[in-house]
Amino acid sequence: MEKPKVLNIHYYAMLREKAGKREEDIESFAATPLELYKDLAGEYGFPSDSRSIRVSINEEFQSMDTALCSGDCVIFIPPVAGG
Amino acid sequence: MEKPKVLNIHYYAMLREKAGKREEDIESFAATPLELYKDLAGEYGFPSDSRSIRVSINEEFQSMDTALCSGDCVIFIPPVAGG
Amino acid sequence: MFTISDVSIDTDLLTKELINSRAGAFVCFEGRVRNHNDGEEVTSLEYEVYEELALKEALRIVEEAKEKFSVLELAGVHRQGHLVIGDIAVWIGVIAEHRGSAFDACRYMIDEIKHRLPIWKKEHYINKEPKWVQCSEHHGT
Amino acid sequence: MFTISDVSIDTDLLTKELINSRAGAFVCFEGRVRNHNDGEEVTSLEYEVYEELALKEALRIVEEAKEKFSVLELAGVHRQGHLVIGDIAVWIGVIAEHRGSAFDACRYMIDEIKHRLPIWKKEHYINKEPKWVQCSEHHGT
Repeated sequence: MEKPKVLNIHYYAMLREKAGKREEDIESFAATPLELYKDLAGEYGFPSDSRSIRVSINEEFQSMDTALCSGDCVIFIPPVAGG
Repeated sequence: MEKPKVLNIHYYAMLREKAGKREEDIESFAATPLELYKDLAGEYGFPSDSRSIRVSINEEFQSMDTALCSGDCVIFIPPVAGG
Repeated sequence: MFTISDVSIDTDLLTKELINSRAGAFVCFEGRVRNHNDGEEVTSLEYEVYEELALKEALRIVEEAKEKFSVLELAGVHRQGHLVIGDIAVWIGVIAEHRGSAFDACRYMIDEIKHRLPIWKKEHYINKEPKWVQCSEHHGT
Repeated sequence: MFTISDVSIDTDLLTKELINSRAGAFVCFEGRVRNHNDGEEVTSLEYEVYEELALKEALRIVEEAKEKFSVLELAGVHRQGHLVIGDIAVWIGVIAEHRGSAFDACRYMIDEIKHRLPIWKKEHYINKEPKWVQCSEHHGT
Protein backbone atom coordinates (compact mmCIF):
# COMPACT_ATOMS: atom_id res chain seq x y z
CA MET A 1 0.00 0.00 0.00
CA GLU A 2 1.16 3.55 -0.84
CA LYS A 3 2.77 5.44 2.02
CA PRO A 4 1.73 9.04 2.73
CA LYS A 5 4.22 11.82 1.89
CA VAL A 6 5.51 14.06 4.61
CA LEU A 7 5.09 17.67 3.49
CA ASN A 8 6.16 20.91 5.12
CA ILE A 9 3.57 23.58 4.47
CA HIS A 10 3.84 27.33 5.15
CA TYR A 11 0.89 29.69 5.12
CA TYR A 12 0.85 33.36 4.24
CA ALA A 13 -1.67 36.18 4.36
CA MET A 14 -5.34 35.13 4.17
CA LEU A 15 -4.40 31.43 4.13
CA ARG A 16 -2.32 31.90 7.30
CA GLU A 17 -5.26 33.56 9.00
CA LYS A 18 -7.72 30.86 7.92
CA ALA A 19 -5.36 28.01 8.86
CA GLY A 20 -4.58 29.74 12.14
CA LYS A 21 -0.90 28.82 11.80
CA ARG A 22 2.22 29.78 9.90
CA GLU A 23 3.55 26.33 9.23
CA GLU A 24 2.90 22.66 9.72
CA ASP A 25 4.19 19.23 8.74
CA ILE A 26 1.49 16.94 7.42
CA GLU A 27 1.15 13.47 5.98
CA SER A 28 -0.70 13.47 2.72
CA PHE A 29 -1.60 11.15 -0.14
CA ALA A 30 -2.10 14.11 -2.49
CA ALA A 31 -0.28 13.53 -5.78
CA THR A 32 -0.15 17.19 -6.79
CA PRO A 33 -0.39 20.66 -5.22
CA LEU A 34 -3.89 20.94 -6.73
CA GLU A 35 -5.06 17.84 -4.84
CA LEU A 36 -3.31 19.06 -1.68
CA TYR A 37 -4.93 22.48 -1.96
CA LYS A 38 -8.39 20.94 -2.24
CA ASP A 39 -7.78 18.87 0.89
CA LEU A 40 -6.56 21.91 2.83
CA ALA A 41 -9.35 24.14 1.48
CA GLY A 42 -11.84 21.61 2.88
CA GLU A 43 -10.08 21.52 6.22
CA TYR A 44 -9.45 25.25 6.74
CA GLY A 45 -12.06 26.93 4.59
CA PHE A 46 -9.63 28.33 1.99
CA PRO A 47 -11.21 29.82 -1.15
CA SER A 48 -12.72 26.88 -3.05
CA ASP A 49 -11.81 28.31 -6.44
CA SER A 50 -8.16 27.30 -6.87
CA ARG A 51 -7.69 28.98 -10.25
CA SER A 52 -6.14 32.11 -8.73
CA ILE A 53 -3.88 30.13 -6.39
CA ARG A 54 -0.27 29.50 -7.39
CA VAL A 55 2.20 27.22 -5.68
CA SER A 56 5.84 27.30 -4.69
CA ILE A 57 7.64 24.02 -4.09
CA ASN A 58 11.04 24.23 -2.40
CA GLU A 59 11.18 27.97 -3.07
CA GLU A 60 10.42 27.90 -6.78
CA PHE A 61 7.15 28.60 -8.54
CA GLN A 62 5.74 25.35 -9.92
CA SER A 63 2.66 24.16 -11.74
CA MET A 64 -0.31 23.01 -9.64
CA ASP A 65 0.06 19.66 -11.47
CA THR A 66 3.67 18.98 -10.44
CA ALA A 67 4.22 15.61 -8.71
CA LEU A 68 4.71 16.09 -4.98
CA CYS A 69 7.56 14.25 -3.24
CA SER A 70 7.98 13.45 0.41
CA GLY A 71 9.99 16.20 2.09
CA ASP A 72 8.73 18.97 -0.20
CA CYS A 73 8.17 22.42 1.24
CA VAL A 74 4.89 23.59 -0.25
CA ILE A 75 3.61 27.16 -0.12
CA PHE A 76 0.33 28.21 -1.71
CA ILE A 77 0.29 31.73 -3.09
CA PRO A 78 -3.05 33.50 -3.08
CA PRO A 79 -3.41 36.57 -5.35
CA VAL A 80 -0.59 39.02 -4.66
CA ALA A 81 -0.64 42.79 -4.24
CA GLY A 82 2.84 44.19 -3.90
CA GLY A 83 3.60 47.88 -4.03
CA MET B 1 11.49 109.67 -43.97
CA GLU B 2 11.01 106.60 -41.74
CA LYS B 3 12.56 106.88 -38.29
CA PRO B 4 14.64 103.99 -36.95
CA LYS B 5 13.19 101.88 -34.14
CA VAL B 6 14.95 101.75 -30.80
CA LEU B 7 15.32 98.11 -29.80
CA ASN B 8 16.68 96.55 -26.63
CA ILE B 9 18.52 93.36 -27.46
CA HIS B 10 19.80 90.70 -25.06
CA TYR B 11 22.26 88.01 -26.04
CA TYR B 12 22.59 84.52 -24.61
CA ALA B 13 24.98 81.62 -24.97
CA MET B 14 26.91 81.46 -28.27
CA LEU B 15 25.32 84.70 -29.47
CA ARG B 16 26.45 86.47 -26.29
CA GLU B 17 29.97 85.22 -26.83
CA LYS B 18 30.04 86.27 -30.48
CA ALA B 19 28.51 89.68 -29.78
CA GLY B 20 30.86 90.13 -26.83
CA LYS B 21 28.05 91.64 -24.76
CA ARG B 22 24.94 90.69 -22.84
CA GLU B 23 22.73 93.54 -23.92
CA GLU B 24 22.54 96.64 -26.05
CA ASP B 25 20.12 99.28 -27.29
CA ILE B 26 20.29 99.80 -31.02
CA GLU B 27 18.54 101.85 -33.66
CA SER B 28 17.33 99.72 -36.52
CA PHE B 29 15.20 99.94 -39.64
CA ALA B 30 14.57 96.16 -39.56
CA ALA B 31 10.85 95.42 -40.02
CA THR B 32 10.97 91.93 -38.53
CA PRO B 33 13.18 89.83 -36.24
CA LEU B 34 14.35 87.95 -39.33
CA GLU B 35 15.68 91.15 -40.90
CA LEU B 36 17.19 92.21 -37.59
CA TYR B 37 18.87 88.84 -37.16
CA LYS B 38 20.46 89.08 -40.60
CA ASP B 39 21.83 92.53 -39.78
CA LEU B 40 23.28 91.32 -36.48
CA ALA B 41 24.61 88.10 -38.01
CA GLY B 42 26.57 90.24 -40.49
CA GLU B 43 27.88 92.48 -37.71
CA TYR B 44 28.81 89.83 -35.13
CA GLY B 45 29.33 86.69 -37.15
CA PHE B 46 26.26 84.85 -35.86
CA PRO B 47 25.34 81.61 -37.69
CA SER B 48 24.13 82.66 -41.13
CA ASP B 49 21.45 79.99 -41.26
CA SER B 50 18.58 81.53 -39.33
CA ARG B 51 16.24 78.55 -39.64
CA SER B 52 17.18 77.15 -36.24
CA ILE B 53 16.96 80.55 -34.54
CA ARG B 54 13.80 81.48 -32.66
CA VAL B 55 12.90 84.84 -31.21
CA SER B 56 11.35 86.21 -28.07
CA ILE B 57 9.80 89.69 -28.12
CA ASN B 58 8.96 91.23 -24.76
CA GLU B 59 9.35 87.87 -23.07
CA GLU B 60 7.09 85.83 -25.34
CA PHE B 61 8.04 83.51 -28.18
CA GLN B 62 7.08 85.14 -31.50
CA SER B 63 7.39 84.41 -35.19
CA MET B 64 10.49 85.67 -36.97
CA ASP B 65 8.04 87.60 -39.22
CA THR B 66 6.36 89.58 -36.45
CA ALA B 67 6.40 93.36 -36.99
CA LEU B 68 8.94 95.00 -34.69
CA CYS B 69 7.97 98.12 -32.76
CA SER B 70 10.16 100.74 -31.20
CA GLY B 71 10.82 99.87 -27.57
CA ASP B 72 10.65 96.10 -28.13
CA CYS B 73 12.96 93.84 -26.15
CA VAL B 74 14.25 91.29 -28.64
CA ILE B 75 16.06 88.09 -27.72
CA PHE B 76 17.23 85.57 -30.30
CA ILE B 77 17.15 81.99 -29.18
CA PRO B 78 19.72 79.67 -30.73
CA PRO B 79 19.07 75.91 -30.46
CA VAL B 80 18.45 74.97 -26.84
CA ALA B 81 19.75 72.08 -24.77
CA GLY B 82 18.19 71.99 -21.34
CA GLY B 83 18.57 69.08 -18.97
CA MET C 1 20.05 44.66 -6.05
CA PHE C 2 16.76 44.09 -4.33
CA THR C 3 15.91 43.82 -0.66
CA ILE C 4 12.92 43.34 1.62
CA SER C 5 12.99 45.75 4.55
CA ASP C 6 11.38 45.71 7.99
CA VAL C 7 12.22 49.36 8.55
CA SER C 8 11.61 52.72 6.84
CA ILE C 9 13.14 53.01 3.39
CA ASP C 10 16.02 55.51 3.28
CA THR C 11 15.65 56.76 -0.28
CA ASP C 12 18.52 59.21 0.06
CA LEU C 13 21.00 56.48 0.94
CA LEU C 14 19.67 54.16 -1.79
CA THR C 15 20.01 56.92 -4.36
CA LYS C 16 23.57 57.75 -3.30
CA GLU C 17 24.56 54.08 -3.53
CA LEU C 18 23.09 53.80 -7.01
CA ILE C 19 24.47 56.90 -8.69
CA ASN C 20 27.75 56.83 -10.59
CA SER C 21 29.51 59.29 -12.86
CA ARG C 22 28.41 57.61 -16.09
CA ALA C 23 24.78 58.13 -15.16
CA GLY C 24 23.10 60.96 -17.01
CA ALA C 25 19.61 59.91 -16.02
CA PHE C 26 18.17 58.75 -12.73
CA VAL C 27 14.51 57.75 -12.52
CA CYS C 28 12.88 56.59 -9.36
CA PHE C 29 9.47 55.39 -8.33
CA GLU C 30 8.07 55.44 -4.82
CA GLY C 31 4.83 53.69 -3.95
CA ARG C 32 3.35 55.21 -0.81
CA VAL C 33 0.49 54.28 1.46
CA ARG C 34 -2.46 56.43 0.40
CA ASN C 35 -5.23 57.58 2.70
CA HIS C 36 -7.85 55.99 0.46
CA ASN C 37 -8.43 53.12 -1.95
CA ASP C 38 -11.52 52.13 -3.93
CA GLY C 39 -13.57 54.76 -2.14
CA GLU C 40 -12.60 53.57 1.35
CA GLU C 41 -10.67 55.64 3.87
CA VAL C 42 -7.50 53.70 4.62
CA THR C 43 -5.73 54.03 7.98
CA SER C 44 -2.80 51.65 7.55
CA LEU C 45 -1.48 48.70 5.56
CA GLU C 46 0.11 45.42 6.52
CA TYR C 47 2.53 43.85 4.08
CA GLU C 48 3.33 40.18 4.39
CA VAL C 49 6.15 38.81 2.26
CA TYR C 50 7.27 35.29 1.41
CA GLU C 51 10.79 36.58 1.55
CA GLU C 52 12.94 33.87 -0.02
CA LEU C 53 10.82 33.57 -3.16
CA ALA C 54 10.15 37.32 -3.36
CA LEU C 55 13.89 38.01 -3.47
CA LYS C 56 14.52 35.32 -6.10
CA GLU C 57 11.71 36.63 -8.28
CA ALA C 58 12.82 40.26 -7.82
CA LEU C 59 16.34 39.41 -8.97
CA ARG C 60 14.88 37.71 -12.04
CA ILE C 61 12.95 40.90 -12.79
CA VAL C 62 16.12 42.97 -12.36
CA GLU C 63 17.93 40.71 -14.85
CA GLU C 64 15.05 40.91 -17.32
CA ALA C 65 15.06 44.70 -17.10
CA LYS C 66 18.81 44.80 -17.72
CA GLU C 67 18.38 42.60 -20.80
CA LYS C 68 15.45 44.56 -22.21
CA PHE C 69 16.66 48.10 -21.57
CA SER C 70 19.97 49.87 -21.85
CA VAL C 71 20.53 50.77 -18.22
CA LEU C 72 23.57 51.00 -15.98
CA GLU C 73 22.07 49.77 -12.72
CA LEU C 74 18.76 49.09 -10.98
CA ALA C 75 17.86 48.78 -7.34
CA GLY C 76 14.71 48.22 -5.37
CA VAL C 77 13.32 47.74 -1.88
CA HIS C 78 9.94 46.50 -0.71
CA ARG C 79 8.70 46.97 2.83
CA GLN C 80 7.12 44.35 5.02
CA GLY C 81 5.23 44.87 8.25
CA HIS C 82 2.73 47.49 9.33
CA LEU C 83 2.83 50.80 7.43
CA VAL C 84 0.96 54.04 8.01
CA ILE C 85 -0.22 56.73 5.60
CA GLY C 86 2.67 58.30 3.72
CA ASP C 87 5.12 55.46 4.38
CA ILE C 88 7.04 54.23 1.38
CA ALA C 89 5.97 50.67 0.55
CA VAL C 90 8.22 50.18 -2.46
CA TRP C 91 11.10 52.08 -4.02
CA ILE C 92 12.69 51.47 -7.42
CA GLY C 93 15.68 53.39 -8.74
CA VAL C 94 17.31 53.16 -12.16
CA ILE C 95 20.34 54.87 -13.60
CA ALA C 96 21.08 54.98 -17.30
CA GLU C 97 23.02 57.06 -19.74
CA HIS C 98 19.79 58.21 -21.37
CA ARG C 99 16.43 58.96 -19.89
CA GLY C 100 14.20 56.86 -22.17
CA SER C 101 15.62 53.55 -21.04
CA ALA C 102 15.67 54.70 -17.40
CA PHE C 103 11.92 55.44 -17.53
CA ASP C 104 11.14 52.20 -19.37
CA ALA C 105 13.16 50.03 -17.00
CA CYS C 106 11.72 51.68 -13.89
CA ARG C 107 8.19 51.15 -15.11
CA TYR C 108 8.88 47.56 -16.11
CA MET C 109 10.32 46.85 -12.66
CA ILE C 110 7.37 48.19 -10.70
CA ASP C 111 4.77 46.60 -12.99
CA GLU C 112 6.39 43.18 -12.71
CA ILE C 113 7.04 43.49 -8.99
CA LYS C 114 3.41 44.25 -8.29
CA HIS C 115 2.20 41.25 -10.23
CA ARG C 116 4.84 38.61 -9.60
CA LEU C 117 6.29 38.97 -6.11
CA PRO C 118 4.67 36.88 -3.36
CA ILE C 119 3.67 39.91 -1.31
CA TRP C 120 0.27 40.45 0.24
CA LYS C 121 -1.36 43.57 1.51
CA LYS C 122 -4.04 43.92 4.17
CA GLU C 123 -5.83 47.24 4.23
CA HIS C 124 -7.13 48.68 7.47
CA TYR C 125 -10.06 51.10 7.26
CA ILE C 126 -11.78 53.59 9.53
CA ASN C 127 -15.24 52.02 9.55
CA LYS C 128 -14.74 48.54 8.15
CA GLU C 129 -13.04 45.23 8.86
CA PRO C 130 -9.53 45.00 7.44
CA LYS C 131 -9.26 43.15 4.13
CA TRP C 132 -6.57 41.40 2.07
CA VAL C 133 -6.57 43.23 -1.26
CA GLN C 134 -5.54 41.88 -4.64
CA CYS C 135 -3.68 43.47 -7.46
CA SER C 136 -6.73 43.22 -9.69
CA GLU C 137 -9.26 44.80 -7.35
CA HIS C 138 -6.73 47.26 -6.01
CA HIS C 139 -6.26 49.48 -9.02
CA GLY C 140 -2.62 50.00 -8.23
CA THR C 141 -0.69 53.05 -7.22
CA MET D 1 5.86 74.90 -9.49
CA PHE D 2 9.07 75.41 -11.41
CA THR D 3 12.22 77.27 -10.50
CA ILE D 4 15.65 78.06 -11.90
CA SER D 5 18.36 77.61 -9.30
CA ASP D 6 21.89 78.98 -8.92
CA VAL D 7 22.71 76.47 -6.21
CA SER D 8 22.71 72.70 -5.71
CA ILE D 9 19.29 71.08 -6.01
CA ASP D 10 18.04 69.72 -2.69
CA THR D 11 15.98 66.77 -3.94
CA ASP D 12 15.04 65.68 -0.45
CA LEU D 13 13.42 69.00 0.38
CA LEU D 14 11.68 69.17 -3.00
CA THR D 15 10.28 65.68 -2.52
CA LYS D 16 9.01 66.47 0.98
CA GLU D 17 7.30 69.61 -0.27
CA LEU D 18 5.60 67.69 -3.06
CA ILE D 19 4.29 64.62 -1.24
CA ASN D 20 0.82 64.57 0.27
CA SER D 21 -1.32 61.86 1.79
CA ARG D 22 -3.43 61.32 -1.34
CA ALA D 23 -0.32 60.41 -3.31
CA GLY D 24 0.10 56.71 -3.94
CA ALA D 25 2.76 57.19 -6.59
CA PHE D 26 5.78 59.44 -6.74
CA VAL D 27 8.00 59.43 -9.83
CA CYS D 28 11.05 61.59 -10.18
CA PHE D 29 13.65 62.22 -12.82
CA GLU D 30 17.12 63.60 -12.22
CA GLY D 31 19.34 64.66 -15.08
CA ARG D 32 22.96 64.63 -13.97
CA VAL D 33 26.19 65.82 -15.51
CA ARG D 34 27.82 62.76 -17.04
CA ASN D 35 31.54 62.27 -17.46
CA HIS D 36 31.12 61.76 -21.20
CA ASN D 37 29.00 62.75 -24.17
CA ASP D 38 29.23 61.77 -27.81
CA GLY D 39 32.52 59.99 -27.19
CA GLU D 40 34.16 62.99 -25.50
CA GLU D 41 35.33 63.07 -21.91
CA VAL D 42 33.38 65.87 -20.23
CA THR D 43 34.81 67.76 -17.25
CA SER D 44 32.04 70.24 -16.50
CA LEU D 45 28.99 71.97 -17.93
CA GLU D 46 27.84 75.57 -18.02
CA TYR D 47 24.12 76.23 -18.15
CA GLU D 48 22.91 79.61 -19.28
CA VAL D 49 19.22 80.39 -18.87
CA TYR D 50 16.98 83.14 -20.22
CA GLU D 51 15.20 83.05 -16.92
CA GLU D 52 12.00 85.02 -17.44
CA LEU D 53 10.97 83.13 -20.56
CA ALA D 54 12.20 79.77 -19.24
CA LEU D 55 9.95 80.12 -16.20
CA LYS D 56 6.93 81.15 -18.28
CA GLU D 57 7.44 78.24 -20.67
CA ALA D 58 8.01 75.78 -17.80
CA LEU D 59 4.73 76.78 -16.18
CA ARG D 60 2.97 76.25 -19.50
CA ILE D 61 4.45 72.75 -19.64
CA VAL D 62 3.30 72.08 -16.07
CA GLU D 63 -0.23 73.13 -17.01
CA GLU D 64 -0.18 70.96 -20.15
CA ALA D 65 0.96 67.95 -18.11
CA LYS D 66 -1.84 68.53 -15.60
CA GLU D 67 -4.38 68.66 -18.42
CA LYS D 68 -3.07 65.59 -20.22
CA PHE D 69 -2.45 63.30 -17.24
CA SER D 70 -4.30 62.56 -14.06
CA VAL D 71 -1.76 63.82 -11.54
CA LEU D 72 -1.99 65.54 -8.19
CA GLU D 73 1.03 67.83 -8.43
CA LEU D 74 4.21 68.43 -10.41
CA ALA D 75 7.38 70.28 -9.59
CA GLY D 76 10.67 70.96 -11.27
CA VAL D 77 13.97 72.78 -10.96
CA HIS D 78 16.64 73.53 -13.53
CA ARG D 79 20.13 74.63 -12.61
CA GLN D 80 22.06 77.49 -14.11
CA GLY D 81 25.75 78.21 -13.77
CA HIS D 82 28.79 75.97 -13.77
CA LEU D 83 28.19 72.33 -12.87
CA VAL D 84 30.63 69.48 -12.33
CA ILE D 85 30.29 65.72 -12.92
CA GLY D 86 27.51 64.22 -10.84
CA ASP D 87 25.71 67.52 -10.20
CA ILE D 88 21.98 67.48 -10.77
CA ALA D 89 21.14 69.71 -13.74
CA VAL D 90 17.40 69.17 -13.71
CA TRP D 91 14.93 67.55 -11.33
CA ILE D 92 11.28 66.72 -12.04
CA GLY D 93 8.92 65.24 -9.47
CA VAL D 94 5.33 64.11 -9.94
CA ILE D 95 2.79 62.75 -7.50
CA ALA D 96 -0.36 60.96 -8.59
CA GLU D 97 -2.85 58.50 -7.22
CA HIS D 98 -1.71 55.89 -9.72
CA ARG D 99 1.69 55.15 -11.15
CA GLY D 100 0.89 55.16 -14.87
CA SER D 101 -0.02 58.82 -15.00
CA ALA D 102 2.91 59.74 -12.74
CA PHE D 103 5.37 58.11 -15.16
CA ASP D 104 3.68 59.64 -18.21
CA ALA D 105 3.58 63.14 -16.76
CA CYS D 106 7.20 63.02 -15.57
CA ARG D 107 8.40 61.92 -18.97
CA TYR D 108 6.31 64.53 -20.74
CA MET D 109 7.74 67.24 -18.49
CA ILE D 110 11.38 66.38 -19.07
CA ASP D 111 10.94 65.86 -22.82
CA GLU D 112 9.24 69.24 -23.26
CA ILE D 113 11.63 71.04 -20.92
CA LYS D 114 14.63 69.85 -22.88
CA HIS D 115 13.20 71.01 -26.18
CA ARG D 116 11.32 74.16 -25.29
CA LEU D 117 13.04 76.03 -22.48
CA PRO D 118 15.53 78.74 -23.47
CA ILE D 119 18.44 77.04 -21.74
CA TRP D 120 21.86 76.51 -23.26
CA LYS D 121 24.63 74.16 -22.30
CA LYS D 122 28.35 74.54 -22.87
CA GLU D 123 30.38 71.39 -22.47
CA HIS D 124 33.95 71.53 -21.23
CA TYR D 125 36.26 68.69 -22.23
CA ILE D 126 39.65 67.36 -21.20
CA ASN D 127 41.43 67.77 -24.53
CA LYS D 128 39.20 70.06 -26.58
CA GLU D 129 37.78 73.55 -26.70
CA PRO D 130 34.46 73.92 -24.88
CA LYS D 131 31.40 73.84 -27.11
CA TRP D 132 27.76 74.90 -26.96
CA VAL D 133 25.79 71.73 -27.53
CA GLN D 134 22.32 71.36 -28.97
CA CYS D 135 19.47 69.10 -28.07
CA SER D 136 19.75 67.36 -31.44
CA GLU D 137 23.46 66.60 -31.36
CA HIS D 138 23.46 65.92 -27.67
CA HIS D 139 21.52 62.69 -27.57
CA GLY D 140 19.94 63.59 -24.30
CA THR D 141 20.19 62.06 -20.88
